[in-house]
Amino acid sequence: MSVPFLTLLLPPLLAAAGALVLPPRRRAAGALHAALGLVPLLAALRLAALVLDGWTPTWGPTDLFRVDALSALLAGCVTFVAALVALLGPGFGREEHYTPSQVRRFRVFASLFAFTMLVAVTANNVGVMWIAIEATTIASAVIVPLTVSKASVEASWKYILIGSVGIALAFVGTVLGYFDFVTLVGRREYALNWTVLMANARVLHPPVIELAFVFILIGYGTKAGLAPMHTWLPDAHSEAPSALSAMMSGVLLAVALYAIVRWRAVVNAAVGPVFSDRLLIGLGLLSLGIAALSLVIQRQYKRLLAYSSIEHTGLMCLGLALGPLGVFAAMLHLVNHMLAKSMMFFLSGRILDRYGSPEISRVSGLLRVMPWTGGLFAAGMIALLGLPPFGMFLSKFTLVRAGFAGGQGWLMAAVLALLAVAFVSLLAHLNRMLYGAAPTGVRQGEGGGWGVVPLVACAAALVVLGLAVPAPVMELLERIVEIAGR
Amino acid sequence: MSPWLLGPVQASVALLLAPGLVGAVRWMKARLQNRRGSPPWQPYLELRKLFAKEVVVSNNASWLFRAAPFIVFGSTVAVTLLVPLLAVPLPFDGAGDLVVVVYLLLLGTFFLALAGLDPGSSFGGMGASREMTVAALAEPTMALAIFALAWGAGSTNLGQIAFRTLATPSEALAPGHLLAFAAIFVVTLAETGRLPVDNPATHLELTMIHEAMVLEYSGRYLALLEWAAALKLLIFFTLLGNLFVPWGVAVTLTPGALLWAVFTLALKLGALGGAVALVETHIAKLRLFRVPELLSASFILALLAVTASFLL
Amino acid sequence: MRALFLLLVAGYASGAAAALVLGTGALARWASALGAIAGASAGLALAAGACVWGAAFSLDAPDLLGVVGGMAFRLDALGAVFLALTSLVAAPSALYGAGYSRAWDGRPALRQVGFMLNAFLLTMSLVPLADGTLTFLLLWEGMSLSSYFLVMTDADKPEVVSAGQWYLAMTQMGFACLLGAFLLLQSGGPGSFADLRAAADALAPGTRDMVFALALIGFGSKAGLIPLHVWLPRAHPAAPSHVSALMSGAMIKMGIYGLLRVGLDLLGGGPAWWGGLVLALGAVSALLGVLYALMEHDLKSLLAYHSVENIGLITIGMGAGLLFASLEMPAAAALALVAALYHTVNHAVFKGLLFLGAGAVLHATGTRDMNRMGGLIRGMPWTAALFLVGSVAISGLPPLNGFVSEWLLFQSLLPGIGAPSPLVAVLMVLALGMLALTAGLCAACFVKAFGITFLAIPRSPEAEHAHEAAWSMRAGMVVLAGACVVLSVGAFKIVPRLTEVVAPLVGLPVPAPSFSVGWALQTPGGFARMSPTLVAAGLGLVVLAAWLAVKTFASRRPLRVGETWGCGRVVQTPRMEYTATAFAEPLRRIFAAFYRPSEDVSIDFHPDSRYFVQSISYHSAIVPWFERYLYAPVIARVRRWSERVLALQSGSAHAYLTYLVAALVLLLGWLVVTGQR
Amino acid sequence: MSPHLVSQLSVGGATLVLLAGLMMLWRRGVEAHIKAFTAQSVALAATTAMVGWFAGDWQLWAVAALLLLIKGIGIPILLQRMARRFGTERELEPYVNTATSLLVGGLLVLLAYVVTKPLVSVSQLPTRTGMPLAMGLVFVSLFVIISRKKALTQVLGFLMLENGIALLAVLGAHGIPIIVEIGVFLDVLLGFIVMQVFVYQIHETFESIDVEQLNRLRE
Repeated sequence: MSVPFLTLLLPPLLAAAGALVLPPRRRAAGALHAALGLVPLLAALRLAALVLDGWTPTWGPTDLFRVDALSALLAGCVTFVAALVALLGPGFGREEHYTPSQVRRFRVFASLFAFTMLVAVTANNVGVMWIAIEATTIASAVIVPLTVSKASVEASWKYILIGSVGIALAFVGTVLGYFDFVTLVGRREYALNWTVLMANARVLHPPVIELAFVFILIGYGTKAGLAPMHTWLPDAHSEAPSALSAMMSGVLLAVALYAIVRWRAVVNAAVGPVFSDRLLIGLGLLSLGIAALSLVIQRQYKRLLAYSSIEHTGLMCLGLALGPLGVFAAMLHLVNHMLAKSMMFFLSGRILDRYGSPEISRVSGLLRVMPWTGGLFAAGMIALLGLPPFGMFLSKFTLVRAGFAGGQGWLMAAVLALLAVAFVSLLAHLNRMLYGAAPTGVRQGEGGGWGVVPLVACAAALVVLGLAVPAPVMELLERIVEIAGR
Repeated sequence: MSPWLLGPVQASVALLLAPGLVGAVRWMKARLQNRRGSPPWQPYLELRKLFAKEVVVSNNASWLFRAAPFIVFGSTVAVTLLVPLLAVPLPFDGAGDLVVVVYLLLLGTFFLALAGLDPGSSFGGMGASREMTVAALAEPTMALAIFALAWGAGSTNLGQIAFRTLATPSEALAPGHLLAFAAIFVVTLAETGRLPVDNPATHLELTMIHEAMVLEYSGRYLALLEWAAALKLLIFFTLLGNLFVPWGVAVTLTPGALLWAVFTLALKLGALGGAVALVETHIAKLRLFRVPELLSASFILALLAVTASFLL
Repeated sequence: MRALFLLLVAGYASGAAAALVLGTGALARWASALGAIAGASAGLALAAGACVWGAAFSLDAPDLLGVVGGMAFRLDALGAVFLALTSLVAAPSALYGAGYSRAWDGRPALRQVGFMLNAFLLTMSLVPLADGTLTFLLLWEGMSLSSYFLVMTDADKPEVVSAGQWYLAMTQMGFACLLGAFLLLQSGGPGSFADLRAAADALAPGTRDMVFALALIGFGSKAGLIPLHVWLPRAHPAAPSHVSALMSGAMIKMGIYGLLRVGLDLLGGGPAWWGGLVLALGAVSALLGVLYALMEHDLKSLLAYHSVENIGLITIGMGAGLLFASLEMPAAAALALVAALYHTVNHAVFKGLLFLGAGAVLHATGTRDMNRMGGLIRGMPWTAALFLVGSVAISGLPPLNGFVSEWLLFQSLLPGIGAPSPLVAVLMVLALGMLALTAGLCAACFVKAFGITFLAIPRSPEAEHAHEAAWSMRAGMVVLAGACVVLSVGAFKIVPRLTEVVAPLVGLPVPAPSFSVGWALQTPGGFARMSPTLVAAGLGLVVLAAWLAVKTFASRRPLRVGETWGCGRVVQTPRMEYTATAFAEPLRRIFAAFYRPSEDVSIDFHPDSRYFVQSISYHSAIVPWFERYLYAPVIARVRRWSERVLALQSGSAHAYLTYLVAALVLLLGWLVVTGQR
Repeated sequence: MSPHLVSQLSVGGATLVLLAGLMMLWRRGVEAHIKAFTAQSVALAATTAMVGWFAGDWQLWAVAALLLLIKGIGIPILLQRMARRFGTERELEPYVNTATSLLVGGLLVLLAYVVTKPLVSVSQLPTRTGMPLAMGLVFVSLFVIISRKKALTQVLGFLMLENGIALLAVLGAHGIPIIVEIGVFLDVLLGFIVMQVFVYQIHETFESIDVEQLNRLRE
């Protein structure tokens, strides 16, 4: 049973070690790095297949690692984006302006970043999950200022400070949860295992577990970019190298949300859904509101995408609180958002390399200058706007349907209004980049052509999720609803 | 005489009477202004002359310029088949009602305006613009006046309205009818280009609306248009006469009744022509942008007519 | 029937594929056009099957979009009318498009136009067939998105991009309302329309009103009702002409279809204020639409505003229908709805024709500004004649179909005057007045549109050298012009069909009272009879007789061509002609209270004497009420909120940490407070 | 060791730790802050050892030793090096003057008491009485991070926050499982090292470690 776990967790470590040892410029190093990036993706798919066959593979002392449907889905997302980063990250494109040492530093810490996220997602032990998420902050913070500038240093300092403080509060919550369990059952080695907590959830004391959940929500909410703890996100994502911001926006927010879902299951089992729903709806609506309104006046496209991430995370958080169908929609939205947002950040990386300026006003005529990148950028925009044929239309529709079914009519009205505001602003900003005449002095033509191929795969996946969600994914999502949806 | 023959008879009677009516109105107006005036049958002479004269067409004009007179003349003659000129059981009553009459006249105005624009002279443009403005503003009044009449008579078909007023004489003096009569009288002045709205007698650029559109025409086309204008005046007078005061209209299709109908029709036309002549001698021409006030006054009259008709 | 459905989907799909694959030459243009025509004819056959022979058709595809209950299609009489209408406009437009899109040969835009046109036609044809919430909304969004891309074909002009943004933003607002309406109606239950009908009766009156209000906003914004019409005069002129013909002809009708489907079919009618509100909105849209159209001198935005006007007329009919249905007057309601449906079909045909004509003019002269056209009738005789047919039809003048549906509208308002409650009577009288005024102004507007564009002296070199449109463009227009005549002459056959469509909606027994007797149309209770066939025949006969009489009796002297009379000046120049702005000037002055025109005249005199003028430039603009007083304040307020929210991101790390801790303290406080109880 | 004595000792230890925290609010110089932090870490290690001795659990002894080694000695040495490096900068006036800081500190401790009331009532362990003080330290350290302008002081605030949580774990549940304990130590150490690197970077690019100047990224 240990083989899938090893093939999942080891390759990133090996990649990190390889990047340290091998000189980054050589093609062989790049190829090895890419190969090591793909292996965990296959492992994750293997694990998902196992889960679908009814297994819940566990591994390690006091079954430290356990993969159920939720973990399998998140592992799949993490490995997919990690593979993309390995393929398209710094050190590959011809228009590269990173020095070899920067490339090496990026590859080492990006692999570690992927490793920590994988551990966080597969850990059964809630304490280990916290440690892994704290480690993700540290690993990613190192490579936010890849090119040292006043802005990137400032962004990285705020990222590490707010991130660490937030995570510390999450640890307070974890300790309180453990404290509540210990006072009832006594100290056990496996006490912090999620399965054990779930089994004994009914026995926990309501006031203590509620207090713990408040800390958990504030802590992991900071990492998930929920308002009002979202302030680090626009700075970090706009200053970090695009590959890293793709990873952060795409999956790091999802991993933090995963942690909240895990604890929410425990709290719901102990106290019933009303308490956690009210908190999640509050924070979700606040994030949606702040993000949607912030989108109206934006000057830089990477910050625009960052705020859009806050908006979608707020939407997912809201979805979690709308009953089983809501959880289903939120998880589907999570996958869609991961695909769309990582694609958009990789594309913005290419645009930044070509146009040289992060300002929206300085980028125009994208469809004419880089037809493939422009086309995919437009497709990504339409996906983020939630229009068919892309997946987000379906997940948004199901989410709003869950809301109306749960009788939250007025809440859904507010959500739809805010989504409309976000829709108009996102459309206006990105249209200004796509159309119009190309500025003088910008080289025409696609440049590193094959770099776009994996992104086309992303777009294709989004269309598939939009028209007919494949059966295995459906099955996985239904399993998740059983785990986290009650 | 079979009902289907009544149509062409009515049309020919209308065609014969129309120029005479215009001549009579001009003659009466001259007499009121202490002038000898041209004899009432002068228009017949004009038509005969125009049909014989040579046609001069502008080099800017297109085929529409030459087709418009026929469409205008045709649509006006078609209306005479629907209007209860002589007898009430109209053969084509099923084919068209009062709304069709109004819209056929609007079709005529539409093509006349286009013909006015075609030669590209500023007079034609001005005439067309003002004619369409007046026609557009007159539409709501006609609509409401029709419905005031129709509501009282239980149908918008003209034969039915005339028949109902004949059957119940008290209807004729109902307030709804009187208000509708006044409203349609004002619209007649506007539509047929009589004095307060447009001066039929002069060619002064500032005042003419109808004349400006036919300025470019000559020869047989001008004859057709003049004849159509006269016919339009006759139709409006017939509407005023035979719908509101239908006595004298033949109910059975015997030659005696028809002759009597022609006589009473001539009498009514004379009376209405005298009324118009009186109005024209006492009122000066309104400035174009005061015409909408006149038409809105008639709209209010029609509105009151409708409310009066369904309130009582 | 299923084969026809598959042929429809296959036709459009093959057209779309052809546009993508076959490069950017004539082959691609024709292949995609033929695909579209095949799809359209299949659609027409399908509709005819359902409408005329009453063959039922339904198809469930549970695996497609399985996650949310799968897609379901069902064709009933109401859907068949709109499918027929879409296909009737789609075939000629596609034929026309083949010739018209030569302008994009060799450019990627041709692929975009070809593909998106077929996608747009496919989604639009399937909308009336949708039988489930998700199917309907997905196709609805697909239709809006594909038409957005069609509007954005030549997106290098900034006003086209802003038009596209206005369009997609407004459509999205509408979609949000529709989403709310359908999901409120569904309230958690399964999504098929049959279930919705069942659920509708169980709904509380408050929810029903909310559902109807949301549906009215959603469908009203797609149809272009005032005040949700702002995107229409921006998007239609920006789109290629055959696309504007489709959007004006068929797409905005989907708004009408939606209202009928939700208002009458799903909700089964409602209180009187529903009908009253719709009637009022229709009357206002009609009048304001034509008033705005009068002031336009861009041919395509003039036609776009006329779409708003005609949608207003249709909505008057629909409002009257809803009102009568709620006042238990089924026959009057049926007549009103038949009038509305008939005008929907008529408008699709003649508006399509007019837009294709405008496209031909734009293609020939390269400009849309009427003040630079004139005298095109010489260079483009076919287009001029066909545009004239369209103008006569849209102005509601007798021989053509516009008159028939406007006559029906008039007659359908009449029973309302005798309605029990005085408020309804007053509303009907006012609607009647506004309807008549709109008809009059529409005639005036189209005298301006046709006269200034086609007649008199060309005002610019492009107008002078205008050449006739390609044969495929003319063929498209001829088909539509023929349809105008057939729809008028064949009215007595069409009205009974429409009555069968409308009867179930207002609860009339199936063998519904047909509103036609022999060749004439008859309103309920024999109130009024009119036979469009006889009127057209009679008019033709009389005109022919007059022509023959004149030919035989009048003099046979040859026609002499001379100079236009101009009080003795030397030469007739185009500057002496009336322009579009001048033509509409009296009406601008009469309706000044509404327009509030601002005119600025700048005269620069001859250098050496004040009495000689070198040039005068005259510019007048009217107040855009809705943009300035409804949309601008909303946008400004959202921007102000945005600035306030962005102040949160002040840049100081301490502030950020304070937010975090404040959130923690607040939640703890809330926990402690709720903990007490 | 009678339970009563243990609760006495644990409250005493917790008070010592909290007092060291409050020292940060009171004193202004960086060296004083580092000395306070070191004292706090030593007190924390002692308390952990005491509880470990009472519960007879060897893991707590190991934790106490680790605490002493890393937080008592290792980190203060690094901090001293940083202080010498940036010590020359003039002292910055914090957002809140000392009097109000102490007042707010007191209020936060009160809030901690209110918040941890349900915890104390639920637990049967003798060391439960010290828990409100641990939670108080958590809130005080949060306030330190917010109110102090120097990056170095913010790092110290973060380290104190970790101490507060460790104390809470020890008093509340006699320490958490050893794997997690080691992981937490590793995280804290790595986190500190990365923060240290960033402080050097800030100093390099901004010529001072005043976080006030980091306000370039707006909107």
